[in-house]
Amino acid sequence: MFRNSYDNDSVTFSPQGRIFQVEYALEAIKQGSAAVGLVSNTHAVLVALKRNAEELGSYQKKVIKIDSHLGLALAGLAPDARVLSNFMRQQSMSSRLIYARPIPVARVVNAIADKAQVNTQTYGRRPYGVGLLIAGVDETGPHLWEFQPSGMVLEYKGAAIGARSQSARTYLERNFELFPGLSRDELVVHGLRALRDSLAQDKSLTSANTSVAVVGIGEEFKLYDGDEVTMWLEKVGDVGSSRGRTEIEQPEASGSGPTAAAAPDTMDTTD
Amino acid sequence: MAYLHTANIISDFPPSHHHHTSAGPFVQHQITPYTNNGGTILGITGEDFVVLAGDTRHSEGYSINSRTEKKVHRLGKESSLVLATVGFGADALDVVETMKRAVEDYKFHHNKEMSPPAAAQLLMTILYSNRFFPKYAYCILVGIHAGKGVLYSYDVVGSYSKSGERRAAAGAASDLIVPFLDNQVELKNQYVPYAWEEEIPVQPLPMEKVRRLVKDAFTSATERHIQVGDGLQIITVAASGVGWGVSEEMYELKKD
Amino acid sequence: MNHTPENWGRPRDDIYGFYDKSFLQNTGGAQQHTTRPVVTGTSVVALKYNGGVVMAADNLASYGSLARFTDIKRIKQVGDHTIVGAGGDISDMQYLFDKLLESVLIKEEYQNDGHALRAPHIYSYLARVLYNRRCKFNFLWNSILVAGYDDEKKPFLASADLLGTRFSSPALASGYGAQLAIPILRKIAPDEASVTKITKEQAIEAIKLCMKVLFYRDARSMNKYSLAVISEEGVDLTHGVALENESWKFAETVRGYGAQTV
Amino acid sequence: MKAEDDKTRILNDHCLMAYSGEAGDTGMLTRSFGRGKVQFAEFIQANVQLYGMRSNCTQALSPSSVSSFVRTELAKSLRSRKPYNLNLLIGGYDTVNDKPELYWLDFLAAKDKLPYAAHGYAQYYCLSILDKHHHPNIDLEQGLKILRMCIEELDRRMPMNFKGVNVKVITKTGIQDLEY
Amino acid sequence: MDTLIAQYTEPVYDDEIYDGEDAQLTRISGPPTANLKFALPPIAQPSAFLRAVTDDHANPDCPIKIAHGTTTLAFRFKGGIIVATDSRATSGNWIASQTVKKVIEINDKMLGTMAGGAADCQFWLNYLGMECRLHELRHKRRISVAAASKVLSNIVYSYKGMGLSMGTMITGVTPQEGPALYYVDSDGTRHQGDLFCVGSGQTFAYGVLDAEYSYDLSTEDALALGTRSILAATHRDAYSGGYINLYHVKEDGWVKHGFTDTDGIFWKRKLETGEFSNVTVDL
Amino acid sequence: MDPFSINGGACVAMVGKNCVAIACDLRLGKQTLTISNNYPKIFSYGDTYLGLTGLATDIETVSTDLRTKVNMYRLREERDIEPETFTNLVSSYLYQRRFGPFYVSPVVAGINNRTGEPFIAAFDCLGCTDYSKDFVVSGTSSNQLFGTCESLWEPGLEPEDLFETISQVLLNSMDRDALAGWGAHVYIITKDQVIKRLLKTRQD
Repeated sequence: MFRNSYDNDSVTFSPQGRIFQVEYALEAIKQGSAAVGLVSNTHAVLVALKRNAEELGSYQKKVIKIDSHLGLALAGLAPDARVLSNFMRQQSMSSRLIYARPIPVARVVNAIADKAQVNTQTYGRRPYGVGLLIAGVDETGPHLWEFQPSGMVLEYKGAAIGARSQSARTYLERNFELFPGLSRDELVVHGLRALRDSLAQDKSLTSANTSVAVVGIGEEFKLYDGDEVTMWLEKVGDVGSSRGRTEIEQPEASGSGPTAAAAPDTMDTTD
Repeated sequence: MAYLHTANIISDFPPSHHHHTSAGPFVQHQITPYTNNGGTILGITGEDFVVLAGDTRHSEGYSINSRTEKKVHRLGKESSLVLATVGFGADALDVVETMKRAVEDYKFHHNKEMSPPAAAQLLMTILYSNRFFPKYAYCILVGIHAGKGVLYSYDVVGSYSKSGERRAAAGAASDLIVPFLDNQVELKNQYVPYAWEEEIPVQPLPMEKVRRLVKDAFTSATERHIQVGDGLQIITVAASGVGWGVSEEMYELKKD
Repeated sequence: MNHTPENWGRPRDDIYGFYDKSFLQNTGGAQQHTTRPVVTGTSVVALKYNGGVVMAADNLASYGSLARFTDIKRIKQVGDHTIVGAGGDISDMQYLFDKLLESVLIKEEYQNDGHALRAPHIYSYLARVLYNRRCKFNFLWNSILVAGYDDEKKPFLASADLLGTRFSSPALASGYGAQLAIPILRKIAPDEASVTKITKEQAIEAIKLCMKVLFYRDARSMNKYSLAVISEEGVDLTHGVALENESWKFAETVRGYGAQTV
Repeated sequence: MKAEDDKTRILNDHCLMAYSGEAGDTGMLTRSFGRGKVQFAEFIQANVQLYGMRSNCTQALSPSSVSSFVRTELAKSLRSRKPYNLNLLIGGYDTVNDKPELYWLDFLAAKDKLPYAAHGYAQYYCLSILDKHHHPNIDLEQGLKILRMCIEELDRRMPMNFKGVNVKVITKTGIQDLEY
Repeated sequence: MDTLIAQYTEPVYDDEIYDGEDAQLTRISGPPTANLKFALPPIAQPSAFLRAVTDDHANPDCPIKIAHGTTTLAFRFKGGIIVATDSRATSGNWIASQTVKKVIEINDKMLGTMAGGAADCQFWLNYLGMECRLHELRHKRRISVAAASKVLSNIVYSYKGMGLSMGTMITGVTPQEGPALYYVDSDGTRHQGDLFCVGSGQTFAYGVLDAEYSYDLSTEDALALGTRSILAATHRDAYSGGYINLYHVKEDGWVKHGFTDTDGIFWKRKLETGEFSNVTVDL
Repeated sequence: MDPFSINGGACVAMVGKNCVAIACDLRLGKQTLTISNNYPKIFSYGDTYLGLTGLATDIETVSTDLRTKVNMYRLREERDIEPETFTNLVSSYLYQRRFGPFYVSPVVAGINNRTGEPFIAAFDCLGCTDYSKDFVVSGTSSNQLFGTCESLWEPGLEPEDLFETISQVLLNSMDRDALAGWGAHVYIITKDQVIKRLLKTRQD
């Protein structure tokens, strides 16, 4: 019934030196819909794919604003993300109150990293089941960090988390040299293209299921939803998923690929 | 209910009250935790706008600390709320910072701006929570609510009128300015000429009349009160269509 | 609660005890004489100039009327372009400088992420500490001036005192400086605009003049002081600067001071 | 009513003075000053009578003159070593102008002519009754009715028990005692 | 568990500001009084300190002057309860406001009057309204006036000696009590009665009210008597004045009878019925 | 208790175009309690008018003493006293009590008969004189009066306009002071006539 007898708590190592609870937590992130982040010399962008449990339901919130210079995109257990974002808001507000200074992005990211790590070393506590992409701007410029429930945080030029995020990462890896010099809108479009690559078969990016957040030097963190994102979607070109298609992705390729049974996204509702 | 012992300080250095000269846990200082940093604030509402003004002199006793300390603060970039505080500078700023945090916090939790009546009630609770160690700060809070200019003024421990007021002044020279406002804004003691009993009905004042009154009030106060002068800061919040606009102007006041 | 007509609603003596005025000792005036501060430092003087700030504070620590210590450094550098000057109780100053500021700076550098605390941040932190202690009736008996550059690289100068009172101005001075030095400094820096017309040399000269006037008139001052000049290059902080062209000749002209009877 | 409780003094045919201690006067203090109050009242009484005798008593001092004289004496005493601590009401009938007058003086020697007046706690309770019910042209009977309302109110609201009142009426013809 | 953890994890800000209890001083997220945590100066006698800085009668130039002074009255009669107050708030000799609403609507069936510290009354009567609502939710029936006044007196009693200043009348009509009137003040005193006048002008109001009060007054006369009593107090008491708040509490709840300026009523009574003969109209 | 705020009261004087105005309230109170609503605080000495606020007993004492002195002056000089002269009299009279002062703050207004110049002045309780050119105030509402005068007064007002201005100033100031009010007298003094008016005011 148990895969083995080492995954009951997060303080017991398996013989191979793994903490299964943490790995399971990373799995939980993969069940959430995809989120992509990328950063240029002047801006940091977060794009995310929103899911709705059923047609009637509203879309799950994927991007949370922490402060006027800082925000995050989440993938995985949304309530865990809410708890972490409230803590980050406290830290950020206190920095403004005590030092009259917007909190440096690295500081708040390290703060939640410490918080998360405790859960991987204390009996009776489970790791957070959510991954975060934290984008912000401080006096040292724009930054993009990825946070994982293990307590591992790392700064990236481009990053992607959530379902099928590997294909988004592949896109980013192919294009990240371009990012530094890009304009704000070009950066968003690249983000959306990376996001599109993580779409399940015969799904496509629409203004309903796509969230975009932009923060830049001299530009406050702002979340764009609904028809505010259409101007970028139009520039993306083919918004449909390329999965199951044979030819290499052409920006102007049109028509939809053959349909294939998409894996049921049971965990979606957990975003 | 309320803690009475001195706060226990976790970090390692010795509890600071040990090296006081007198015995016992409490030390009776001769100093009082308040001072008066002078200055005056004034708010007047119009039909669909509200003006909140304050001088920029910060003084203590007979010394002018600074000629450019602003007393009127916006509580959030996207909020129409503007709070002016006057009295003891440290408490005044602390109230403003507490309100700024609360307004920002509210925006995060409710994803909409705090409405002026809600902010007014919150400010009362903040002030009243210090009922036994008052924040020596007189507050005037203004904003746009349902397309109308609203204004609330407070005493030091939080008493305010829920329905708001048309105008208010507070601070060192408020007793010079308020009777002038009674006469010119509420038209008190003014009767329709030759109609023996009929008081002139009170209508909201147009913008330029309000600005003239504010400038007159502060030039008069500067003449006759040593703690008022140097600069005049006026913030105007005007409803425009569904939203509202905020503008700030600075004027000179006599520096004597 | 009192029910007599003229005293209605006020506290009653039999419940609250008689009115005790001792809580209102210093209803006004900057200088508060109490038993609490023991070894004290006198004024700190500072002036903005075009592109920086100059600050000075003498090296004396008085024990009442005794010139107890003569090598006290009352200006501390707390970052590449930031300095803090403190007057009032020296033990509290040392606690502020050596315990609080050091630990804050160390923690900041320890992060090693390219961020550093500048003047407005240090000022906000110190003002909040002073205000917090005031709210606990456990005052840090000091008045501090923080100078440096703000986030837009413009000269920054602000003051905070034991009550947590905060203000900023092109020319600032604590203690007797507020009465004696400010008029001198405000002659050349009446407002923010005039700061751009003041050169570094003019600022230093004005500050030196203030230190001389303070030495003439402040009985708890000394003719050796620390002088800090903040410019783009950084902080030039020198201690033990001797007072220049000190001369007491003016004493004869002062009626009632010295020998003359007329 | 025993005689010595009568805190009034007849100054001349048409002028009567009533006195009482300052509200804040505790019993203990008055004993040392007690003699003072009666002594002051009689001092005034003697001087007014002296004036009457001296100017071949054709013309008695008018109430307003008496009140000015009393006020000056009180004002002198205010800044003396042992100031008198008593409040006064001076009622009189001005035979020359043919109208009654009532003067109110407090222990600080503030003075004013009033249609109705009181001293001590009675001010706080009865002045509002008098404000409502008094008119310049009421007759003696209506006046007594209002006085009764005032005394009932004092009886009802004052903590001390009321031993009774001494009522005097001053008219054109002179001063009479009135059974209450 | 948490305290154990707290020792090992270093919170981001652990120095002078964030040591233990002071954290709440800077990190005010929820409304501060939700948990009724009053800030207190940690000195031997906080109430003596508070009196030193706020008693403007003992020391006219004390720094903080809290709004005071008032006249309020309420009386029961066969037609229900009349509640009347003035509308002036003074701090020292300065008239801070002439338009204070001194009758606080606790709910549509119960009123509270404000006398003494304006903030104390506003806050605690507002708080009482909350407690009454909770009572209704817990017991599925409206709280009696007796219970409501008891709740308030218990609350203020717990703060006795700390400096609250409040003289309030709780009035309302309930099926089990009929019209009920209670006086509660910040010393914790609580009396039931038919007629109360409270405030610096209470004696003047008593004067007029007692003289003509009877349980069988008609509603119209009762309203007039209430108004006239307040007018008497506003005339003689320097710390009362402004407008007259007039309410009539009946079985189905209270009815507001206006917020009328004493200026108009005074001159009407003087010129028409000849009252206030002490006020001159000729040179 | 501060002797200047036991009885309460307010007085103001203003200069207009060849005219002066002086006005006072009519209240005599003892702290909260109002004793009289017919207690004028302006006394006339020929064409010179004196307003006195502060402790009622000293108002009576000072006004009657000055009346005696002015009558003696009139007998000696066989003319009425000029405002300027009267001001010096008041100042020296008050200074005699330097170490036990009268608790009053006097205000003088009048027009000099020879020069026709309007004249006003104010004093502290020791006689220090303030020869103001625009307006002078005194009493428990002095802050309010300063504020309203400073903003409502303007130079060169005609007598009737001066009457309107001084009335608005006094009324609005009294209405914000608990110890002053209950009626007001206003005197408009021009070269050839003096108009005295009783104002209908709030009585609360």
